[in-house]
Amino acid sequence: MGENGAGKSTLIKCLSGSVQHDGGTVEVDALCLPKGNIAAAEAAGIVALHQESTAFPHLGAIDNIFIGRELRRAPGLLDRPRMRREAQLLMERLGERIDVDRPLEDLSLAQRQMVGIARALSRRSRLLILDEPTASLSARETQTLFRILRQLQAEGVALLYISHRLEEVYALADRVTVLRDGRLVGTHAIADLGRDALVRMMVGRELLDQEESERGTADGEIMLEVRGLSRQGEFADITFSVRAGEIVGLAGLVGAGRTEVAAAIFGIERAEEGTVHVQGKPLSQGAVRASIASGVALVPEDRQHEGLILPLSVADNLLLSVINSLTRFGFRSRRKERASVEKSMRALSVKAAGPGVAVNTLSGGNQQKVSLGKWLATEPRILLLDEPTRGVDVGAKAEVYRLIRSLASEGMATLLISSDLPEVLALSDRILVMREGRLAGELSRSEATEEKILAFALPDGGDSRMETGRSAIPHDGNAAI
Amino acid sequence: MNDSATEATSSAGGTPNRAVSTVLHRLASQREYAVLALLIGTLGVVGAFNPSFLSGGNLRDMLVQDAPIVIAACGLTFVVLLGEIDISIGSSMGLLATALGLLCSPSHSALPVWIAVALTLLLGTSIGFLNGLMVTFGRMPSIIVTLGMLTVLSGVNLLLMNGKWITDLPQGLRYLGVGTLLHVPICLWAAAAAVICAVLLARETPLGRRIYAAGSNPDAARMAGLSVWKLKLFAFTLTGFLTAVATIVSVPRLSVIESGVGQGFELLVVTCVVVGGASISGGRGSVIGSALAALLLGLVRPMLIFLRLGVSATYWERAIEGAFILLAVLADHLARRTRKEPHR
Amino acid sequence: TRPPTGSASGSNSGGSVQISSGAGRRVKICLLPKKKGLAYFSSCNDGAEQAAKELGDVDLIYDGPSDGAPEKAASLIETWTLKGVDAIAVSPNDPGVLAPAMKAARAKGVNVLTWDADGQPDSRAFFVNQATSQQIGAALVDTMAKDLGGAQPSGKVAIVTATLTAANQNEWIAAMKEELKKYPQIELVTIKPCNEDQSVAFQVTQDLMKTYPDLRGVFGISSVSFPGAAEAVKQAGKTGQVLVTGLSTPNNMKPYVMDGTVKSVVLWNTQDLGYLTIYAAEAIATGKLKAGATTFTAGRLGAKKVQGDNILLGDILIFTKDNIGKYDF
Amino acid sequence: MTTPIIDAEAVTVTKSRSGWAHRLTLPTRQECVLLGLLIGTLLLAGRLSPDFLTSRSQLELSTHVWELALLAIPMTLIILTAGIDLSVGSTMALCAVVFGIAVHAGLPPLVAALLSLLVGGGAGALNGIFVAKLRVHPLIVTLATLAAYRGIAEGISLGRPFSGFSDSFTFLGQGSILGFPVPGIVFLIVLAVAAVMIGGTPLGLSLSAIGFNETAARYSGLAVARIKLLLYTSSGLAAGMAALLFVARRNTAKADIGTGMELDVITAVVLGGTSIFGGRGRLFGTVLGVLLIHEVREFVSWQWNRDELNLVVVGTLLILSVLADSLLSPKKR
Ligand SMILES: Nc1ncnc2c1ncn2[C@@H]1O[C@H](COP(=O)(O)OP(=O)(O)OP(=O)(O)O)[C@@H](O)[C@H]1O
Ligand SMILES: Nc1ncnc2c1ncn2[C@@H]1O[C@H](COP(=O)(O)OP(=O)(O)OP(=O)(O)O)[C@@H](O)[C@H]1O
Ligand SMILES: [Mg+2]
Ligand SMILES: [Mg+2]
Repeated sequence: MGENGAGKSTLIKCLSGSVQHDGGTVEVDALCLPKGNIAAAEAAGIVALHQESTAFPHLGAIDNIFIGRELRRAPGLLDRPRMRREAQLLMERLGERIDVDRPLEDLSLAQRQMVGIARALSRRSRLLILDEPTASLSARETQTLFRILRQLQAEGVALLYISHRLEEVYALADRVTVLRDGRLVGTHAIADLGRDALVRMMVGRELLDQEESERGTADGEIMLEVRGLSRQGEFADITFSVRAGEIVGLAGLVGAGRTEVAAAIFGIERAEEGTVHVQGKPLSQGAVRASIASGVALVPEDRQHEGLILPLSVADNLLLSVINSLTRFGFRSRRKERASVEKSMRALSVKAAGPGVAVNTLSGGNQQKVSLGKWLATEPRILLLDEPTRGVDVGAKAEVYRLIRSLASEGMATLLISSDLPEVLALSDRILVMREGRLAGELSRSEATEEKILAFALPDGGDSRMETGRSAIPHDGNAAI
Repeated sequence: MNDSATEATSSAGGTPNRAVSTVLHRLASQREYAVLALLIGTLGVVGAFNPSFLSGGNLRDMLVQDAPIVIAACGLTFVVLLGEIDISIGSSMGLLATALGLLCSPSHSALPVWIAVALTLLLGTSIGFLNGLMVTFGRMPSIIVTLGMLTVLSGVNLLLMNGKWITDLPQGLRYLGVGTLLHVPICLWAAAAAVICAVLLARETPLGRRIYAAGSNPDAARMAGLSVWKLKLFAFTLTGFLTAVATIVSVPRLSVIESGVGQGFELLVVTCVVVGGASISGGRGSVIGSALAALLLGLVRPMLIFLRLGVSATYWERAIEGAFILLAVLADHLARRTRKEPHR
Repeated sequence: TRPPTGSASGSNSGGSVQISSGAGRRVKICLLPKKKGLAYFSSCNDGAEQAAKELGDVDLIYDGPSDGAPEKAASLIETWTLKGVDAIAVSPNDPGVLAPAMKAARAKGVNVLTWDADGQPDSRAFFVNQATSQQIGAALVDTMAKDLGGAQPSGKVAIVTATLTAANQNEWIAAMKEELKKYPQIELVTIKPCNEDQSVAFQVTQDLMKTYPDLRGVFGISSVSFPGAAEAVKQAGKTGQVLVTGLSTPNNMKPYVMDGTVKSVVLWNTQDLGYLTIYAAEAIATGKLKAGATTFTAGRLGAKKVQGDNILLGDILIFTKDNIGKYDF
Repeated sequence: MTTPIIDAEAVTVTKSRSGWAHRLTLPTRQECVLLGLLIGTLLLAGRLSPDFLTSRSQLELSTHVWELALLAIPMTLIILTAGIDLSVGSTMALCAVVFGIAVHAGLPPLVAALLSLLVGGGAGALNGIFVAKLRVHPLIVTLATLAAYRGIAEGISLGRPFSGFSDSFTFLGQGSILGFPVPGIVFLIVLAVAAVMIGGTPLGLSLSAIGFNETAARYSGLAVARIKLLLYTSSGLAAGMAALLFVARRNTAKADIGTGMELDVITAVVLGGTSIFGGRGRLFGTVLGVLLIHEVREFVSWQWNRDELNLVVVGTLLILSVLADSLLSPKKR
C-alpha cells in the first residue's frame, strides 16, 4: 500500500522486468533475475497485471489474453479453437459473458479490466501481481475476483496485491508492505496492524487538515444551471445548479459518467438534450470558447492528455487558454504574457526551474498545479474540477484544498468531481451522487456521510458491500483521510 | 483483422438476435465491406453497360494487372499495422527490375534465371531490411527514411541502367511474366499465395497477432514482453521481399525493362492499404481490405474504356480515381459516425 | 552495324580542318534530351559522343531531367546559360515551357538550336530536323494505312499516347487526325494515355481490344507505349489481326517485327541525329554555319541540306521485317 | 492562496531569460546540422567552381526555388499540427489551368489570377473540411485529392497548354526589382507574414499545441477545427500563388506542372527539422532546408551534369541529416 505516487506501480514494473531498476536485485528461488528482462521474469513465474491499461483496444479478448504466449498447434500456427475455449472458460470463471472476438474498444471499462485479469490468470504463475485490479469493477465482479484469488492462494500461488481500499487489503492479505515517497516504510502482518496505524504508515504524519471551513451556507446568485442534460449511453437527465461561492461535490464510481457531464457542460462534447445556463444566459452547446468567454473553466481529469501539453514549457501551458486575450491589436504582448505567467506561478507556487522548462520535467503535483493555474488564468466564475488531486502528494493536496476554498469564498461557483470521498466530504457544501449516468441522489453537507454517498453510488445499492469487503472508500479514495 | 462473422456467431453463444447484431456491427465497422460493396456495385454497373467487362478473360486480365499491387500491399499492410509506412517500394521496384534484367540478360551478366531471381529476392529483402534497420536502430520516422530511400533508389536505378533499356530478356524470365500454370497466370498464383500467406500470418500465427498488438498499443506490447523493434524489422523486410516478388512476376510480362518501372507504384500501394481500412496510426487494417481496395482502384482505368465514353472521358480518369478514394473513405466515415468512433 | 543512311562514313577528317578556326578554344555544347534515361535519347547521345570525338574541340554535356519534367529542363538551360556554354541543343518536351528560358539564353549570346522536336521559332537559331510533327503524324498514319492494306484501308484504330499533357505527342496526334482525313474508312475510336508506364500501355491495349473487338490497329506513339501495346496484342493472340505501329528504336521492337505483331516501325537514325546535332551546334558556335546557308557538311554524314532554319537529317525510316536486322540502336 | 510559497528561483529565471522568448532565437540541433551542411556545400562549391557562388549566379539560380519555398511555408505549419498536404502539386496544376482558361476566355489577367487563387483556396478548404470537420486522416484526404485535383486540371484543360500571357503578367515570374527576382519578393512577403503570424500572434503556440496534443488543445479552447481549416486553405492559396509564379515564369499553364512537387516540399520541410509527428518545427529551419536542397541540387547540376546523381544526393542528405539528429538526441524513443 501507499499513497498516490508512492512508487508501488514502478516497483511492480521493476519486478516484472518492464522497467530496469538502477540498483539491487530481484531473486527468485535464490536466483538473481536479470534486470529489465520481461521474458526472464515470466519464465520465473512472475505475472503482473499493470495498473494502466495494457489492453490492445483493436484486438479481441482471445488475443488480449494470449498475446506473447500463444497456444500453438503446429510450429508457428495458432491453436485458435483451444485459445477460444480457454478464453471463454476464463471469462466464465470470472463471471463475464462476453464475445471473446469482439475488439476490446467496444467493451465496457469493467469488462476490459476483467479481460486483463483473465490474461494474468491464464499464465502459470508462481507470483501473481495485481496493481489496483478492482478500480473499475463493481461489487459483484470484485467478489468473483476475490473468490478466484483465494483459490489460487490455496493452490500455492504467491499474491502481491496493490490497492487503495483498506477493506480489500484486510479481506485478502496476510502481510502488508507500505511504501512512501519511493521508500519502504515497513512490512507487518495484517493481524498486527490496525487501520489507523496503517494509514499513519502511509501518510507519515497525523491526518492533515480536516478543518471545516467557516464559510456560511452559500446563497449567492445561481451561476450555473444545468437542465435535463443527456447523451445516449453516457448520461441522462442531469439537472442541478451551482450558486456563487458554493462548492458542489459530484461523487460516484468510476464510469458513472461524471467526466462526460463536465465535458458536456464545458462544450468539449455536445449533449444531445438539455440546456446549460450561465447566470441565466443559455450557453451554446459544443463551444469551448464560448464557455470560456462566459467564465466557465474545466480542469480536466487526465492532465497528461487533456489538461497539459507535456512537451511545451510551463509558461506556454499557462498561456494556452488565455493567449487570445493577452494580445495587443492581435499581436502577442510579451509584457502581458509575462505578467500573467508570473502571477499564475506565484499564486500556485509552482516549483519549476523556470517558466521555460517543459512541463513533463515537473512532478505530478506541480503538473496539476500548472493545469489548475492554466484555468484560473482565464479568470473563471464557474470552475469545474475533475479529480483535482489525483496523483497529487499530501502537501500539494492541502494547498489545492486551500485554494479551492479561498476561491469559493471569493465567490467562485465550483463543481468538484472526485472519487476521493473524504475530499468530497471535506470540501463540498452540497453533494450530488451519480450512478450509471443518472443523478442518484443529493445530500446536504450536514447529512452527508461516506455510507450515504455509497448507498447512492453503488449499482446494487450498496447491499453487497459488506460481504465483498468493499471499503467505504471507493476507487482512489485516499485512505489517509 | 477479426475472425469471420460465423465464428463470432457461434462463439457469442447468445440469442440469434445478438448474433445478428454482432454481424451487423462488424459490417458497419469494417472498411472492407464498404470497399467490397463499391467493388461489386461498380462491376455490376459497368457489366450492365458492357457485359464483356465481366467476361472471364477481362476479369483475369484485371487481376493480372492488379497482382503486383496486391502482392506489395500484403507486405505494406503489416508495416501500416505497426503504425509505420513505406513509400520506397516504387523506386525499389524500379531498381529490382533493373537488377533482375541486368543479371539475366544475355548481353549483361547472363546468369541463369533462377540465380537472377534469387539474387533479386535477396536484394529486395535487403532493401526492406535496411529500411527497417534505419527505422528501428536509427530511431527515425519511417516516412522520412522511406522518402529518402524513394529518392536514392530511383537515382541508383537510373545510374545503374545508364540510359540503356534492357530488351533481351531470356525466355525463362519471360515465362515468369507470361507463363501459366494450370491455365492460371503465374502472377496470379503468386498473388494468391501472398494473400493466403499474409492472411494466415495475420490471423493464424503468433507473429501476426503480435504485429496487431504492437500496432494497437506499443507500450502494452512491450509490457507483454514483445520486441516491437523486431516486429517492425520483420514487417519492413517482408515488404522488401514481397516488392521483389511483385517485380519478378510482373516485370517479365513485358518485353522491355525501362527506366520508368515502378514509378508512382508506392502511392498506389499506400492508397490501397489505407482505402482498405488500415489506420495510419496502426493497429487496424487487414490484408483482405488492402487487396480488395487494390481490385477496386484497378477498375477505374478499364472501366472508362469499357464504358466507351470516348476521348474526353480519358481526361477525367484521374479525377474519377480520386473521387473513388474519397467515396470509399466517406462511406466508411458515415458508417463510423453512426457509431461515434474516433477518426482514423 | 553502320547505319545505311550514314553516307560517307569514313569522312571524319572534317574535324581536324575545323579546329583551326577555333584556335585551340574548346566549344562547350550541351545536349538536352526530353527525358534522360530513355533508350531513344541514349542512342542519340551515342551519335553525339561520336561527333564530339571526331570534332576534337567539343566538350559535350549530356544531361536532362530524369523525370522528363519540362520545368527542370528549362532550369538546366538557365544553369548552362549562366555557366557560359557555347551552344545548347534542346529537345523540347514542351516548347511553351522551355521558350522563355531558351530566349533568355539566346539574349545572353548562347547559341540555341533544337533537335528531335522543334521549339518556338524565335526561341532557337536552327532546328536539326529529322522530321516535323506533321511528317511524323503523317508517316504513322500512312504506315498504318499501308499495313492495313487495300485500296481503301479501313477499320477502327486507337492511339496509346504517353501522357495527356505530353506536348510532342499532342502535336503528333493533331497531325495524325489531319492525315486520317485522307482515309475516311479508318475510324479513330479513342486516345488513351499510358502515363509513361509500359504495363499501363499493355493493359489499355488489352482493354481496347476487348471493348472494340473489331479493332484493327493501335498506334503506340511513345517509346514506352509501343512495346507495351505490341506485347498486349501478341499475348492476346491477335498478331496480324490487330496491327501495332509507332515510334521506337529498332532494337526495342525487333522481336515484334520478326513475329509479325508489328509490320512497321517508324523512326529515323537516332545516332545520326545526335551526330548531326553536335556537328551543327559546333558549326553554329564557331560561326561556320550562319542563317541563310543552304548546305552544311556534317562529318561522315556529308553535306546536309539546310532549308531556312531547318537542317534536314533525311527521310523518316520505316523499319520492317526486311530491313530491321541491319540496324543496331 | 493565503500563504503562497514563492519560488524565488522560478521568478528570477523568468526575468533574466524571459522564458519562452529565448527559445525562438537559438538554432536547434537540426538547424545547426543543416547550417554546417550548407556551409560545407558552399565551401566545396567555392573551391570547385567559383563562378557558382557569384551573386549573379545565385540570383539567377534562385528563380528555380521560389515556388518550392513558397509551398514549404504552409506545409511547415500543417506538419507542425501533425497533418500533411500531399495535394499541393496537383492544386498548383489546377490553379494554373484555371488561370490559363480564364485568360483565354478573355478575362483580364488580374481577374483570372484572383479566380485562380480562389480555386486554390477552395481546393485547400475542401481538404481542410475533410480533415478538420469530418476528421479523416489528412494523409488519406490529400492522397485522394492528389489524384482528383490533377484529374480535374486534366479534365478541364483536355491536356492542352495555355500560353502567350501579357508581359505585365510574366513580369511576376521573370522580372526583378532592384536586381532581386519578383517571385523572391513574393516569397519574402509571405514568409514575413507567416513569421509574424507565428512569432507574433497566438497562432504559433496554438499550432504547436495542436501538433503535440490535439485533445488538450481542444480543452484549452483553441479553435482547432478553424485553425486547421485555415491552414489547409492557406496551403491551397499558396499553391495558387506558386502556380501563378510558375505560369508567369514559364509563360505556360498546363495540367502537368508541379508533378511530384509535394514530395520535394515535404522533403525540404522535414529536412528543416519539423517533426513529422507534429509540435516541433520552425520556419527558420524550413528556410534552411529549402536553401540546402536548392544549393545542393543546383551545384550538383552545375558541376557534374548528372540529374540522377541529384536524386541520390538529396535522398542521402535527407536520411543522414535526420539520422544525425536522431543519434545526437539523448532521449530514447
Ligand atoms: N519513468 C519515470 N520517470 C520519472 N518519474 C517517474 C517515472 N515513472 C514513475 N515516475 C514517478 O515515480 C513516482 C511513483 O509512481 P507510481 O506510478 O509507481 O506510483 P503509485 O504508487 O503506483 O501511485 P498510484 O497509487 O497513483 O498508482 C511518481 O511520482 C511518478 O511520477
Ligand atoms: N457501461 C459502460 N460501458 C462502456 N463504457 C463505459 C461504461 N461505463 C463507463 N464507461 C467508460 O469508462 C470511462 C470512464 O467513465 P467516466 O470518465 O465517465 O467516469 P467518471 O464517473 O468520470 O469516473 P472517474 O472520473 O472516477 O474516472 C469512460 O470512457 C466511459 O465511456
Ligand atoms: Mg500505481
Ligand atoms: Mg472521470
